[in-house]
Amino acid sequence: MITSFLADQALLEDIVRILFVFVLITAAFILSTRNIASLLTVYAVQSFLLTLIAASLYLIEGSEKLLAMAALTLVSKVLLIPLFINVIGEKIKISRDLEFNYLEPTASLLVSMGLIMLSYVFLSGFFDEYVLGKLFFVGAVIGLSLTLMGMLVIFSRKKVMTKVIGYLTMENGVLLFGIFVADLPFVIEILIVIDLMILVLLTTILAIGLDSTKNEYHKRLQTLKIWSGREE
Amino acid sequence: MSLLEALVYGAIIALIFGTILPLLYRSKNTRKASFSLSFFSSILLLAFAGTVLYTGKEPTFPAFGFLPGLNFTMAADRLSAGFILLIAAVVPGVSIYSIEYVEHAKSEARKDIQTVLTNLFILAMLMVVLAGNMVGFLIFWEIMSLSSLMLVLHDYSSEENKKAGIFYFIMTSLSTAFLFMGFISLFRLTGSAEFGHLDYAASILTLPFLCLFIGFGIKAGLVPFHKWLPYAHPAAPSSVSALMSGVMLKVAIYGFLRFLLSVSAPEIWWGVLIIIGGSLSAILGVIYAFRESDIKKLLAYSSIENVGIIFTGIGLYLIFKLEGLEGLAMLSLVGASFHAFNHALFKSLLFLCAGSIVHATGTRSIEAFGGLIKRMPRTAALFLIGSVSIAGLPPANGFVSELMLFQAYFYSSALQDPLLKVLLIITLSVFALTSALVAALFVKLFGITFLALPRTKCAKEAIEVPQPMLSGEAIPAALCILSGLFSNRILALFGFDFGIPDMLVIGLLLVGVCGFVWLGVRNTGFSKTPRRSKETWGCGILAQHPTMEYSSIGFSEPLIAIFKKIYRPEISSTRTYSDTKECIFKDGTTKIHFPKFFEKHLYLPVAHTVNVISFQVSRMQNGKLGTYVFYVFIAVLTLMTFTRYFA
Amino acid sequence: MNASFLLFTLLNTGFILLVSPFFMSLIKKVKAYVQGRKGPKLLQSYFDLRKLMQKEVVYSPNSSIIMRITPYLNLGALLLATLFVPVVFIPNAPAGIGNVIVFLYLLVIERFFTSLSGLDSGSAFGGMGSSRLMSLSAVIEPTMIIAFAALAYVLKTVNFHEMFAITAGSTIPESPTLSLISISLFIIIIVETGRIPVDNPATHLELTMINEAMILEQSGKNLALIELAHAIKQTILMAILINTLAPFGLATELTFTGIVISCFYFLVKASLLAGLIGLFESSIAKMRLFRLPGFYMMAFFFSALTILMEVFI
Amino acid sequence: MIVLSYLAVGAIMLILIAFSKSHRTINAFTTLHTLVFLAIGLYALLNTTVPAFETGSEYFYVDHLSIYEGLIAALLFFFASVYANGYVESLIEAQELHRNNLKIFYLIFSALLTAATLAFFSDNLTLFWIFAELTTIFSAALVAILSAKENIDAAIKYIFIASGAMLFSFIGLTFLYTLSGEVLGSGSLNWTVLIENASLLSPKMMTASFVFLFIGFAAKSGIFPFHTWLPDAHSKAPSAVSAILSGVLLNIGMYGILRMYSIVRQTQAEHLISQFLMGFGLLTIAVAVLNMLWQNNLKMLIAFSSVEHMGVILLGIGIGTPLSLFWTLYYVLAHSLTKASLFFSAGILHRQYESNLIHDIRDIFSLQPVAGWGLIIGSFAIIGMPPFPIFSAKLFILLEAFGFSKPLVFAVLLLLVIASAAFARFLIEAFTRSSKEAGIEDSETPLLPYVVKRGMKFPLLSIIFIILALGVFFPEFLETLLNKIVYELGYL
Repeated sequence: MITSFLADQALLEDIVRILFVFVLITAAFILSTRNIASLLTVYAVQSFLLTLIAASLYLIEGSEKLLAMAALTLVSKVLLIPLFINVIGEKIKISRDLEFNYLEPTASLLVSMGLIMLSYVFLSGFFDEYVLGKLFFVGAVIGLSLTLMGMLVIFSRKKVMTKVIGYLTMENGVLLFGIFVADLPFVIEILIVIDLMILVLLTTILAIGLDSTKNEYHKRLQTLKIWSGREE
Repeated sequence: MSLLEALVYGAIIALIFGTILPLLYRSKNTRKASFSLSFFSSILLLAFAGTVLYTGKEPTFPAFGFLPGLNFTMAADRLSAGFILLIAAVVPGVSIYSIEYVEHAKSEARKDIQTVLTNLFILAMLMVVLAGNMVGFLIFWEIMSLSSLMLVLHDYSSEENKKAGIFYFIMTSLSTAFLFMGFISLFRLTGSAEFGHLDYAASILTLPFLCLFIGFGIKAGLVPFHKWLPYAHPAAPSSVSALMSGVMLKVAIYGFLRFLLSVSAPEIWWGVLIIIGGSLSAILGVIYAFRESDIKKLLAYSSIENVGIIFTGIGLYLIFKLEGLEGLAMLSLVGASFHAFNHALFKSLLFLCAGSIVHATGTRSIEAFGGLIKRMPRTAALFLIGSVSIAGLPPANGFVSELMLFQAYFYSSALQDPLLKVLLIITLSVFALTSALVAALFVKLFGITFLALPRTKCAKEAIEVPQPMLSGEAIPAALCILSGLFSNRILALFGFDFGIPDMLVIGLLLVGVCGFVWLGVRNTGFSKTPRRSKETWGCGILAQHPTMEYSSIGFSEPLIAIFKKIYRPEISSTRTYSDTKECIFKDGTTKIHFPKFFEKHLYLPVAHTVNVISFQVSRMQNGKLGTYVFYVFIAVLTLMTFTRYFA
Repeated sequence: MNASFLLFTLLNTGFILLVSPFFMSLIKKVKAYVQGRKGPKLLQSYFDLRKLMQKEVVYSPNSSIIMRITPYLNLGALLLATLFVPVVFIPNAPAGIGNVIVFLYLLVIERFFTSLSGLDSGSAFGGMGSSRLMSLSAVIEPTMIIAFAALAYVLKTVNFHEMFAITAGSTIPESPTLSLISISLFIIIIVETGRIPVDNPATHLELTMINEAMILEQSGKNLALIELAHAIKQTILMAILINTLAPFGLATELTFTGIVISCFYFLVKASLLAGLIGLFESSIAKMRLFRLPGFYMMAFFFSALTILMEVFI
Repeated sequence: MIVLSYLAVGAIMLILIAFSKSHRTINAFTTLHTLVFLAIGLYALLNTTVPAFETGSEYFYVDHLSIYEGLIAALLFFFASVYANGYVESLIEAQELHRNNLKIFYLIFSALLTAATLAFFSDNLTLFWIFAELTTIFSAALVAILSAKENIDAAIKYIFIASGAMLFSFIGLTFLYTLSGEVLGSGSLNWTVLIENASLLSPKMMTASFVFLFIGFAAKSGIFPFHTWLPDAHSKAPSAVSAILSGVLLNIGMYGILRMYSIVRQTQAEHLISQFLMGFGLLTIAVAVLNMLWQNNLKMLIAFSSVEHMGVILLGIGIGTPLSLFWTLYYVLAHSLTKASLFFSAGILHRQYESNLIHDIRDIFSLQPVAGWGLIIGSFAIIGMPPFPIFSAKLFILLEAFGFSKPLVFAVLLLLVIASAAFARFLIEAFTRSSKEAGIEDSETPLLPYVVKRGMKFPLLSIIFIILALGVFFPEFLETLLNKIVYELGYL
């Protein structure tokens, strides 16, 4: 019964489509949410959705690699990274990222619509969906647009923490794109994730330096009044 | 390796040693030694160039492979030999002069550096002329520019010297850029870097021609690219100004000739362009020289004028050649080259003398001089020789080359094309005006500087410069007279015979007649007439005062009035009256200011535009991460669209 | 240096040296007649020169060697210049004697040193004079060059001797353009000898004067030499005009009768020309200094016109 | 074998550094590390038959290009580590670097060397991508290690722009993967495989994937409009690091572009892409020189000139003729060395004046003659004056570019004039200032000359010597090496 249910291709594809929609929604949240804690949660949810997508793809295609990737994503992106960032977030007592530059949330949502269209048009130029099944094509589109939206987050939000999350979103997009377009060797995937972890580690640690509101930290920076080397 | 090559190598090695020694042992004697080395090398070069020009046999040098697929070669044909002769004629005077002159630099280090750079500069110029292919040419061209730049900056403490340095550097790298363009296009065309014969249609060679014309024009100081000269020369030490004006400009002309003579089928409009450019620089150069009262600026402008004359000659050569008048073509080409040689001599002489004057008085402003002939008689005599030959008075050398060009012009009735004739008539009258103005200019310069009463304290207390400097000046002075008197012999020696008047005869006759007059006056019983020394008559003023003398700008006043259109003088005056009705004039001041035309309408606008653009562009770098990522974002979107529709 | 040339040197130079002062006083005389005065004797200039030669020489203490050599240089340069303009007969001159350009630059020598000596004594007048002289002569230079270039164009040579050898045969000008050239040559004479409307030789210490201002400090025999040089210059220029416009009678080879005839003819023609100059001078007013370039422009226009005619016809 | 030895040495050195105490020993180990890498590279060049795959694995591949780049990297790291010995010490004395950060600094330093070297030797493009990312992170850490706010800021910029762009090149990789999948059946990202079957790849997809890859690599090597991070990072980093950033890390991006272009070159897309590259090269040069013109910050100036030179190199790659490739590779070497010498001099000056600003520099010839002359000679070299190597490289690249378009060459020449004007202006303004007319009151204590630490002058002088030698004499083995590279990239 369960197996037959799991064997039902059409249904699974519908599920994946629904997941796509959810992914986009999370992206929209990340674009507009001000509270960093909730941003983090949304990101975790997004990663979890990716895990589900990978899993259901495994059910459709049945290559273990996809399953492993699902597991990897679950471990790294749903658990470790959010946890770590949370810790840092505690250290620097900021919970909210209020300023936006270039794009207010509403505008950025509209822009992201445009992005989705653009990535559709773009990809349709290269993969017509007959080569690469319809579902997969849509997945690719979603992946690409998610990447672009992540970038949107990076430049439209002020605080480094938010930017980090934007970067992570981009990475999710790339992952999604990768899943649907090509199945890279698994070793590579692992390395990529490691690389991602290190990067997040570094950036968040640095974020302390920039986002922190602790005064004595600032004082310590003031004492070294070197690097007067700015022309503006 | 025959004797010829040995001479060249000897000269090069001597110069290299001259360059390195002062860095190793830093003492007065080393400096002296290195200058004597450059003197020695120029003697060798003199022998070398003389033989090559006389025998016409060209030495062969081994190629030195220094880049894959490209050798560094040296070559010397009669053209390069001619310009080596020029270098060898100027360098001796300069090096002897410098032995003493360098010692007046501010600090020991500067003395050494000046010595080193001067030698390097000479070496670089020599190597440019000797270079066998374009790359070698460019390399030493750059070294030449650099060493001269650092010499211009030798006294970097003053603001205008800094400005001069920056300006000179920009201009010279512009000229190098144009040379790059020209040489690269030639390289692509011929497939080799050698200076070979260019048997191509002129239409193909248009780009290289224009690029090289502009590139060499900038370096030679052709209007409107001349602006760097009046800035760089006052900044440089006088010995270096002598080298720059005397030799470096000629090196640029050498490069241009090197290209032009290798073209088998040029077009007539090239010649027209060259001759127009030449005449323009000639007339504007001397006209601008008139308004200057800084002696070195004035001399710099007169260099511009002389370069203009040389280019006129080159243009004449091209036109006559294309019209099939070989004889006239040769006449004007040799005339131009000979004028280059002569200008090298008398301009270096004049700059050296100017250096002595500046050294003696401590200022460059002519208005401060006066009466120096009493205090510096030797310098005055040498300067007079320089002025006489630059003003083109027979039998000095400056006259001979102008004579050749004039004759070429006068015979131009043989041309067929009426329009060309008209062009030549116009340029001829410009040329005539130029030469007359030069005479006027140097009457002014010599008269205001040396004659009458000293105008300021520094001129009153000036003393004659030490012997080495004088003998350094004496060499080019002697050469000026000799190369004038023996011009026919020299040209005949090198195989040119144009049947121009024999200066030796005319010179002897002139001396003879003057002597005859003198004797006549003495021996006809009039020598007994008493002579008396009495104050100059000043309309009843008892003691004459320097302020009564004509000043430099006052001397120029009629010309400024005549050429108002060119000078556009802005005269501003203030007057005060001792009564309310403003009838009785108490006192007042008048200022005259000449707007710098090319600076205002060519240089500054360009510079300004570049600055504005660079300002706008540098505002992109606003230090905000958001902005930067935004750029990336936009770029990515653009690229995606681009790829979608162009792939 | 052949014998005939040696003879020429003596005869030509001597002759010009001899007759030059005569024309000076002749012109004065004509002007005087026109103005209704009696005027000086025809030999007055000779007396003046003699008087000056005997007077004492006064030098300003400010003045230098320039002041002292200038007279000799001037006279020397102009005596040399006489060799270039044959009036007695036409020798076959060696070494490019007679070259137009050399001739012009010999005149420049005279001008150059005169202006220097003007500056030498440091008086305001001298400076003014030399400044004006150099400027105006610079402006007239194109005209002179073009005029002589026109001669060279028409006669296809740059040597006076050859030119006059060509013209001498004919009684009327070789080509119509020559008569045009002679107009500008006439103006050149006026300018170069500093006559009205360019300059007024008769006045002193007037702010319009040019030549007199420069030689103001010259005195005694030096002044005499300078005056003599001036006279010679005038004669030479007149000779050029005459040989161009009315060349007949100039002996082309060395014969006694020929020399006598050409000397005679020259005297007649030159006297006529001198009279003409005198009339011209007294019929026109002195121009303001800065209207002179316009006047020169006219001369330039004539000479340019001649060449253009040569070019296009 | 080679790569394994690289890995092993890298790891061992990390451990040694981690367990050594004094600064001197740490630095000695780092220097040793660089020397060993240099030795390995030379050994690989001389005694092994290249090109060859690394033992069994399809992931690593050694050919002359990778050895060449690896050698350049090792050489620069060697000089940098020698320089760092004195420089870092004085950083600590000035309290700009915390002593307990010292070890981290060196650890990252040698890790960076390993990562960079491995990047050059990786055959699998994804692997290359990862190593490139790692170098970004490590170098960012090196930038940020001076705990000043500006440094952290610069590092953050660096990471976000470079890595963000690198993500796009990962998308490009996936494109490439599918593309190869279509042709070969099973997809592959091995450069060797791709270049073998390059002619089969469809130009359209190839273009798309190249453009995406280009985004990332361009960001890595500071091509307009992805260059924005570079000036900040390079100017804020400690000078020893700046030298590496300019001399090595920029080459990584260029290396990636070159590899990709050599594939594209054999497809139909070649024409479009080469125009694309040349266009970006020209834009980069233009923006860089315009930023340089009125630059008042010495290290900013040098950094922007790196951008400019990257533009020239991109141009050289875009031309795509064998000769242009030859000279572009030479240009890479020349630029790395020259730029290192400039940064070393700038470092000494920064120790002296505690600032890079033009109006703080004064009395240079009395205070720091060596650094001053180093800077002057380095500037001559970097603006392409003879007898320095960049001159001839520039000449030949332009010569080749002339075949494509004359206006391009002309524009580049004029822009280079602006660049040299910028250097001239800076040097003349800065070096001619003396305390007297700079209007410094006597109340302020006059500057004491900064005592240059042991080993800081050696790299500077030796590099100047090397570039002078290279300029006047083009060594035989270099020529053969470069020719081999040109051949192996399928240009001949």
